[in-house]
Amino acid sequence: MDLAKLRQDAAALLADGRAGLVIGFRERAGACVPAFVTDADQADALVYDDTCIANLAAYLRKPEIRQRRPVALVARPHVMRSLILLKAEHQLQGDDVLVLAVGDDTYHGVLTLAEAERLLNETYADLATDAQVLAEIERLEQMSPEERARFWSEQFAKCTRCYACRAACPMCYCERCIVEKNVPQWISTAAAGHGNYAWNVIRAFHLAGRCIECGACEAACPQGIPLMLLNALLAREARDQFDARPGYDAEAEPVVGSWNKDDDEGFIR
Amino acid sequence: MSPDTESAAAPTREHRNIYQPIPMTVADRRDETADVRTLRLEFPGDAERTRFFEAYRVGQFGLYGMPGQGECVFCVASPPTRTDAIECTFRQAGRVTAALRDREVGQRITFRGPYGNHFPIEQWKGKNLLFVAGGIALPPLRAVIWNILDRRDEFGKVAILYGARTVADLVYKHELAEWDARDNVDLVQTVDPGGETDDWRGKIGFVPAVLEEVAPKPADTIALVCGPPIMIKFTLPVLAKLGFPAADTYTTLENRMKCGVGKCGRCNVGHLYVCKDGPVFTVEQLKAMPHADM
Amino acid sequence: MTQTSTKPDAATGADAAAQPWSPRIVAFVCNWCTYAGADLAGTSRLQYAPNVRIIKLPCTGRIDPLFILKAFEQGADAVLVSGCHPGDCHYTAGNYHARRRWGLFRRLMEFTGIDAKRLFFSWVSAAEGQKFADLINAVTDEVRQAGPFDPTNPARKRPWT
Amino acid sequence: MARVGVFICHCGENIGRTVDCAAVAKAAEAFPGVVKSVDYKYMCSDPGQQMIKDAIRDERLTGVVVGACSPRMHEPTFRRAAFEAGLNPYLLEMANLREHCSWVHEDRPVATEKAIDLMRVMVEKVKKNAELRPIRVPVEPTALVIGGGIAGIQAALDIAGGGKKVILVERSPSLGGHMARLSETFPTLDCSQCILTPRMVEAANHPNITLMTYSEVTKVDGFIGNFEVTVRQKARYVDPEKCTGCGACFEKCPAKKIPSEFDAALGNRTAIYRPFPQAVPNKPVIDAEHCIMLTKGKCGICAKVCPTGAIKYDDKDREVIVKVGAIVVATGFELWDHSAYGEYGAGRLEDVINGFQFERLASASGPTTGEIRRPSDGRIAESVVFIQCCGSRDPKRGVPYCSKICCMYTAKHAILYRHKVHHGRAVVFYMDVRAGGKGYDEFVRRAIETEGAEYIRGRVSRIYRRKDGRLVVKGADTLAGRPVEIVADMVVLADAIVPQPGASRLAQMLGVSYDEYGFYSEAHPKLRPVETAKAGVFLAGACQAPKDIPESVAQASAAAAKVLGLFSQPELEREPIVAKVNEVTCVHCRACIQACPYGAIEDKEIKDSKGNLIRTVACVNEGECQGCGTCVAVCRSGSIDLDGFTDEEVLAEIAALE
Amino acid sequence: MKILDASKLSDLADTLAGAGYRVVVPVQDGDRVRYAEWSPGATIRTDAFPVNSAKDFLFPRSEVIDRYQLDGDDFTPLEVRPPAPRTVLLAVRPCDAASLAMLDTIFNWDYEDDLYNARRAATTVVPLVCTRADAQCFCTSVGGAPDSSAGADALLHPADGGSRLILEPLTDKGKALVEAAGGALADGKAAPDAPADVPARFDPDKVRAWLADNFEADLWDLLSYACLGCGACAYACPTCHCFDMQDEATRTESVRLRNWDSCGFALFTKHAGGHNPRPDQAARWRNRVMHKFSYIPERFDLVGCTGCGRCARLCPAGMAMLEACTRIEEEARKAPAHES
Repeated sequence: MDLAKLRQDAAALLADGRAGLVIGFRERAGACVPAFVTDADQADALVYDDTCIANLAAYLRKPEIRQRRPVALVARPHVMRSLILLKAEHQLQGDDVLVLAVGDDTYHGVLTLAEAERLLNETYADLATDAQVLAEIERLEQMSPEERARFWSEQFAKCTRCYACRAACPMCYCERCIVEKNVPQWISTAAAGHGNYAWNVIRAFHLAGRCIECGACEAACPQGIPLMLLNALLAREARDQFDARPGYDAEAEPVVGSWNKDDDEGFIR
Repeated sequence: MSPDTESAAAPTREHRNIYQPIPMTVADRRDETADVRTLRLEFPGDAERTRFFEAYRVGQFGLYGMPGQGECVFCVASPPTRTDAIECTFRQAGRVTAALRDREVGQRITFRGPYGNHFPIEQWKGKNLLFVAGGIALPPLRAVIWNILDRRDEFGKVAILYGARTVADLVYKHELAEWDARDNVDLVQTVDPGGETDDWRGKIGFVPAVLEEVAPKPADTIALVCGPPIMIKFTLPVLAKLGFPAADTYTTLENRMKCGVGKCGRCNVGHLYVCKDGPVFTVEQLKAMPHADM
Repeated sequence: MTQTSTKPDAATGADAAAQPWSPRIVAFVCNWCTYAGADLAGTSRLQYAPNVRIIKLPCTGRIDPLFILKAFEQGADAVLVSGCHPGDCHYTAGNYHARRRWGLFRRLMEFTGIDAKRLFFSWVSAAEGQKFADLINAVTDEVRQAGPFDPTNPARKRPWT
Repeated sequence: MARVGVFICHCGENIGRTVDCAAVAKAAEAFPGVVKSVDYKYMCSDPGQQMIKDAIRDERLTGVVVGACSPRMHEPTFRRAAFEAGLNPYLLEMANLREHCSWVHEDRPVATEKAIDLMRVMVEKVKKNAELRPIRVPVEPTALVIGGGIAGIQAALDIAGGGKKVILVERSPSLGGHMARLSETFPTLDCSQCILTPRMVEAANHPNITLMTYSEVTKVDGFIGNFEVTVRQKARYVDPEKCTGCGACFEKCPAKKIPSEFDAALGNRTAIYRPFPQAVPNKPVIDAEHCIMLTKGKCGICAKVCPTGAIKYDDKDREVIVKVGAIVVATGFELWDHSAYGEYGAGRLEDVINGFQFERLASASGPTTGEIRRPSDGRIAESVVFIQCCGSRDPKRGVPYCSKICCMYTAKHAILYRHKVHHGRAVVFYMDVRAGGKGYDEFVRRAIETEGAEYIRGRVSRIYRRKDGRLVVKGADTLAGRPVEIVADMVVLADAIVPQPGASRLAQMLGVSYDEYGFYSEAHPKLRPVETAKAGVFLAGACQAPKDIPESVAQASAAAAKVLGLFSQPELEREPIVAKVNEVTCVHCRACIQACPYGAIEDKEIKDSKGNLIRTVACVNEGECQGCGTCVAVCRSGSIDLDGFTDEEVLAEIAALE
Repeated sequence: MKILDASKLSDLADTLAGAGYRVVVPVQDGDRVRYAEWSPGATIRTDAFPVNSAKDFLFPRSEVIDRYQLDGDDFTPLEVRPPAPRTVLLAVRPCDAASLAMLDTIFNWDYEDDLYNARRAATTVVPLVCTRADAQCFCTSVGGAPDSSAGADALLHPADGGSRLILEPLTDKGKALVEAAGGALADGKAAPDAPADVPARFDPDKVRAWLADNFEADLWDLLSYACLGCGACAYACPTCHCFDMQDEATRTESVRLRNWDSCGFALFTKHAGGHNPRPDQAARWRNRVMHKFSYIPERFDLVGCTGCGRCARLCPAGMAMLEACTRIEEEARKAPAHES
C-alpha cells in the first residue's frame, strides 16, 4: 500500500485547507491507535495496517470533531459503508467528510463521499461476513435453545456496561441512548442478569439492517464478549430476508422502517 | 484450620448503612405555584428528630426519596429553630419529584441528611443581612430568613429582594405577605416585565436591575444570593459594584449529586465536593474554583 | 398473573409454588383486528384457555421489540403478537412494518436462547373469532408442552441479592 | 398520588355468572392507588354512570377503570360520564371482563382470577395516563375537486350548492369527461349530452365554483383542513377573457388532420380547437404540438381572423397555489389497450374498435353523424360482433377483475345498432352477463328478446380479415358446445376499465394508497368507501373502481356530503391519539419520517434567537397523524411517543402482569 | 521461608478455597485473563494483565444498597447487608493491591461506607511481584513498584527463575492465610527473581503543578480528540470509584442499586434541565486526569493512579494516561509553572 501517498495527500488536504482535520492511525508502543492530525507536518506519523480495526467514522458524532469540518478519514471499505449509511440517516452531509480510501492493500486516494460510494459498489460490492464469525453462528444455531441461553448467559455476565461497544460504533449516534432513559426505565441499570441481556440484545436489534460489520464494537469490548455474533446474525437475516445492503446506497430506505408486501410471513399463523 | 468468616468479616463497631434513609411522614403539603410544592415532613420518632436537629445547621440539604423511584437533592427549607418537623420545596421535574409530589398527607417518603456545610450565621451576629433570591431558589434563603427572624434581636437590618418571572411564580406567597407586614424586615418583590398582574403592587424588572435601583448599603452587611444561574451571573457584579465584598457574599451551588456523602464523585468542582464542602460558598471561594459553574 | 382466586392479589412467589404450573402468556394485539376478533370470540361464546392476558395497542406497528423482552423479563412463559392480515391494517401499513420487525427480532431472540416455541405471531381479523379461540388454545397447549420458561434464562429477571 | 376508582359491572348475569365481581372489586381495592372499588349490576345504566360521576367528585379521582364489556361497546359512554363529572375522559379506561373473560371461560375461579389481572393491567395503565385534549385544526372551507367528469361535476355542484367554495380542476380543455362522449346511456337510453351539458354549464356558472380546465395538479402539501395544492395551468394560447367563442379561428386553421381525442381518433380536429361543440368553457385552445405557428414560426392565421385579438402565441404555463381544506379525487378511468390481444388483431384491424369508438359512431354529433359506418371504408356495417370481457377477468394478459359496466353498455350498443341498422346482425359474445342494478337485467333481456341481439356464450379465439375486407370472427359457443364462425363488418371490443395513466403519480402526491392496478384505495371497503386513508381526501367515481354513471354520481354526492360535514365547523376536532416528539433527544435519523404511513412527520428546524440553525428534529403534524404508533417502535432513542399508548403506559401494563 | 512450585499455584487456590476462602485469582476466560473466583479446573494466568481490577471484589459493579417492600402506597424498609465472604485476592498485581489504599480513603474519608468496609475487612491481599512489565506499565512513575507491598497482607515473589514462588506474610491476615494454606506451602529456600524493570516515565508532582495552572489549556482538546466517551477506562481502573444510584422496582419490592459510573460519560454531570458543566469530552477527560493527578493529591495526599496501564490497554480509542502525563510533563517543561 502506498503509505507515502496517503501521508502526502493528508498533508496536502491540511495545507490547502480542504480538510480541517485528518483522522487516521499512528503507531504507539507497537499498536495502532487513532491519530488526529491538524498540521500538515504531522502527517508523516500516519500509518495503516490490518490491525487498524477502529471505525473512525464514530468520531464524526463528536461536536468538537464536527467543528473542524470537513474532516478527512482514513477509511477501509467497511468504514466507507458507515459513512454512506450515516449520510442515508441524515447524520452527515456529503461535503462534511473526505475519505482517504484504503482497501485490499491499496491506497485509493482522496475521495468524496459520492466517489467512495462508487468505489464501494464497483470494487467492494461483496464484503462478506467474516467466515469465522459465520461458522460460530452456525455452531450456536446447532445448539439447543437451553445451550444457547447458557452460552449467552455466560457472555453477557461479563458485561460491565462500560458501553465501549456503543462508543466505538459509528451508528450509535443517539445523544441519549435508550439505556439511559428512565421515564420509563426500559433496561435495568444493573450490570448483571436481565439488564445485560436486554442491553446487548436491544443494541444488536437497533443495528439490525444497519450494521456494516466493521467489527469495531467487538474489538472495543474490554471483556471479550463476541458481539459480532449478534450483529452478523442480524446482518445475515436482513440480507437474506430483505436484501439489505447497508452502506452501499446513500438513498436507500432503512430495513427496519420500510417494508415489502412480499416479506416473508411463514412464521405468522 | 477453618477460618471463621464471621469474626473476621465483622467490623469492630456496629454496621451502619450510610445510604439507608429514614422514613418521614407527610404532615402537610402546599402548592406554592402550579408546579412547585412544599411538603412538611415529620420524623418517625423523637430519636430521629433529635438526632437530626442536633446536627442541622441552616443551608444544609437532604436527599428526599421514594422507594422504587429514587432520591432527589433539595435544601432543608425550614430553619433549625423550628424543631417539630422539616419542610422542603421543590419543582416537579422528573420521576422522583413527580412521585414526591404525588404523596398525600399521612403517606411516607424517605429522607437522608442533613448533609453539606451551612451558612455561618453565628459569625453574622449583629450584622445586617441582604437576601437576594430568584424564582424557585428562595427555599434555601427562606430557611435562613426564618432562622434569623426567630432570633431577630441577634442580627441587624434584614433586607430581602425576591423576584420571579411572573406573579404566579412567586413561592411562599403567604410568608412574603407576613414579611412585608413586619416592620423589622425590608421586603422588595419584583416580577419580570410582562409578568405582573393588574393588582401587582411590587416592582417590575429583573432582579439585578431592581437591586441596582434599590441600592442597599454594603456597610457591615452580609449578602446571600440564590437564584437561577443567569440571575446570579448578573447579580454578583451589581453587588460588587455596590461595594459588597466577595468574602461576605454567599451563594449555593447545585451540582448533580447522587450519594450526598462524598463518595459518588459526581458533584466535584475541582477538588471540592459540593456535597461536603458546599453547597454554601462565598463568592470569593467561587472565584478560586477552576470552573465555578454558575 | 396470580394463580389463585382466594388471595387474588397476593405476591406470585409463594402461591405459584403451591399451585400446579399453568402457562402465563402475554399477548400484544392491535385494536382494530385481533382485539375485535377476540371480542367476536366473546360474543360468539367460544370457550378457550384462560392463560392469555391481552395488552391492547392501536396497531402491531406500535409494538416495540422491547415490549416482548419486558414480558419475558417479568416472567411470561410465552408472548403472542397478533394483528391485522396483510392489506387489512387500519393504518394501511403498520402490520407490514411489524412483520418485518418480527422477522428479524424473533431470530435474535432464538439465537440468544429464547426458544422459538415461546414466541407466537399471528394475523387474526375482526371476523376471525373462531381463529382467535383456536389460536389461544393452540398457543396455550404448545406452551404447556414446552414447560415453564427457565428462570435462569438470561432474559429473565432474577431476585436481587 | 393516583386516586383510582374501580367499577366492576356484572352486566346483569353476563359477567357475574362466571366472574365473581365482588371478589374482583375487593381484590382491586388492594391495588396501589385504588381508593374506591365497587361492583354493580349495570354500570352503563344511568344509576351506574351516576355512581362513577359521584365517585369522581367525592373521591377526587384521578383515574377510573371500568371493568365491563368491550371498550368498543361503552367506552364512549363512560368517557362521556367522566367528562361530565369533570375528569378528563382519557383518564378513564375499560377492562374487557365480558368479551375477553366471562363469555369465553366457564371455570368461575379461573375467570375471576383473569378478571383481576385484567383490572390490574388497566389500573396500572390509568395511573400513567395523561390528560389529553382533542386536537383542533383550522379548516379552510374550500374544496378542490380533481377531474371534471360527471363525478367531479356532481361533487363540485353539491359542495357549491352547500354554500362552500370549490376549485374544479380538469386536465383537458373542457369539462365533461367520458360521459360527454357517450351517445345514449343505459338502461334508459336517454341522450348522454342532453343530461350532462346542463350540469357542465351549471358548474361553469356557479358563483362558488372556480373552474380550472386545461390544468393539472402538480404538488400537494399540507393536511386535512389545510392543503396547499399547486396547479399548473397549461398555456392555452387563447386569452379566455377576450375570446367570445365565435369559432372563426378553428374554421380557418390550416392544420386540420389531427386525430380528435374526443372522437376516439375516428374524426379529426384542427390545431386550434375546442374538443366538442358543447365544450365548457366554450373557448378553443391551441395544440402547441401541431400548431404551425408555434412549431415553425409561420402561419398566424388564427390571430389574423380573431375579431377580439384573443390569440397569444407567447402564452406560458402558469403555476398557482390554492389553499383548500378537502380534496375530492374524481380522475375517472381509461380503457385498457387491447393491442395485447394478438388474436383480435392487436389493434391493427381498423374495424376492430373499442366501446368509445362505437359510442362516437352512434352519436348524432359524432364523425358519422350517428350512422354506423366501418372506419376502414365508411360502409354501413351490416353485421357487428360485440365481444365482452376484453381484458377483464383475464389475469394472465389483462386484469383479473370484472369491469362491471361492459355487460350493460354492450347490451346498449347492440340495441343502438339494431335501432340504426334494422336489418343488421348484432352478435354478442359473453362469458356471463352481469346485470345487477335497477332495470339492468330487463335491459339486457330487452336486447336479446325484443331487439334481436344474438347472445353467444363463449370466447372468441380469433378475428381476421377476409380478402373482401370483412372480418371473420371464430369462437366457440360453450352452451351448444360447438365452434362458431361469424362474418362481421365490425367488431366492438368491451375493453377493460383501467385507471387513468398517471393515477399512481397523483396518488403519491396526495398520499393516498392505491391497489396494484392503480385504482385508489378507500379507507375501509365497507364502512368508509368514500374516504381515503389520507384524512381530508375523498374519492368519487371510477378512479376507485369501475363504476357506471349513477354509482359515480352517488359516490360524488357522498364525497360532497363528507366535505360539507368537514366544512360545517371552523375547526376540526380529532381524537388526541397522536405521536409526540421529544425534541431534546431526537437525533433526526428520520426513521420515523420514513416509516410513517401518513407522511405526518416532518423536519423541524430549531433555531436560536438570531435565526441560526441549531439542529433539525422530527415533528409530528397533529392534523395528519392517525395514531398508529409505527414511528414510536422504529425510534431507537425513544424520542417519540404515542399519546394514549405511551411507552410508560404500556410498560406499566406489562409490569402489572409480573 | 514459605515456598511453593509456581505450577502449584492452583493447588494453593484449592487449599485456600477448602479452608473457606473465596479465592480470587487471575484466570483464563476466553481470550482474556480476568480476576475471578477460583473454581477447580480453571487456568491461572499470571503472565498476562487481567482485564478487570481488584476493586470488582470490594466495590462490585452493581450492588443493592437499599431495599424496600412495597405495600400499596406505603413501604417497609428491609435490611441490606451484602455478603462479605472471607476473600483472598491471590496473585493479583501489586498495582491492584496499592489501589486499595485509595479506595479505603474514599470510602472512609468522612462518612464510613460499611458496605465496602465489611468486604474490605474480610479480604486478604496477596499480590505477586511482577517480573515483567509492558509498555503501558508505569507504576514507578506514581510511587509504586513492581515489587511493592503497599496494601498487601502477604507478598508472592517469583523465585528460581520463575519456577517457584515465595509467600511472605506481612500482616496478621497474611499470617492467617499462610496458616490456612497449610501443606500447600513448603518450608524451604528459593532465590527471589529480580522484579521487572519499570522505568519512571514522568514526575507526578510536575504534572500536578502544571494541572494547577492549566485548567483552560488548549492541550485538553488535543489530548481528548480520540476519546469516544465510554466507561472502559473507568471500569477497568482500580481506583476509579464514581457510582450512580438507581432504583428498580417490581410491584412488591424496590431496590436501590449502586452501579459504577464514569466521568467520561456525557450524561454524568448533565442536569435534568439540559445544562452540562462538562459539556464536551475535553472537559470530561480533563476531569479524569485532574481527579487522579490534582484533586485526589490535593485532598488526600495520594496519587489517584497506580500506573497499572489497564485504561490504555483496554481503551478502544487509544487513550492512555501515561501518554497524557508524559505529554503534560513535556508541556510543563516548555512553560514552567508560575512561582506563586
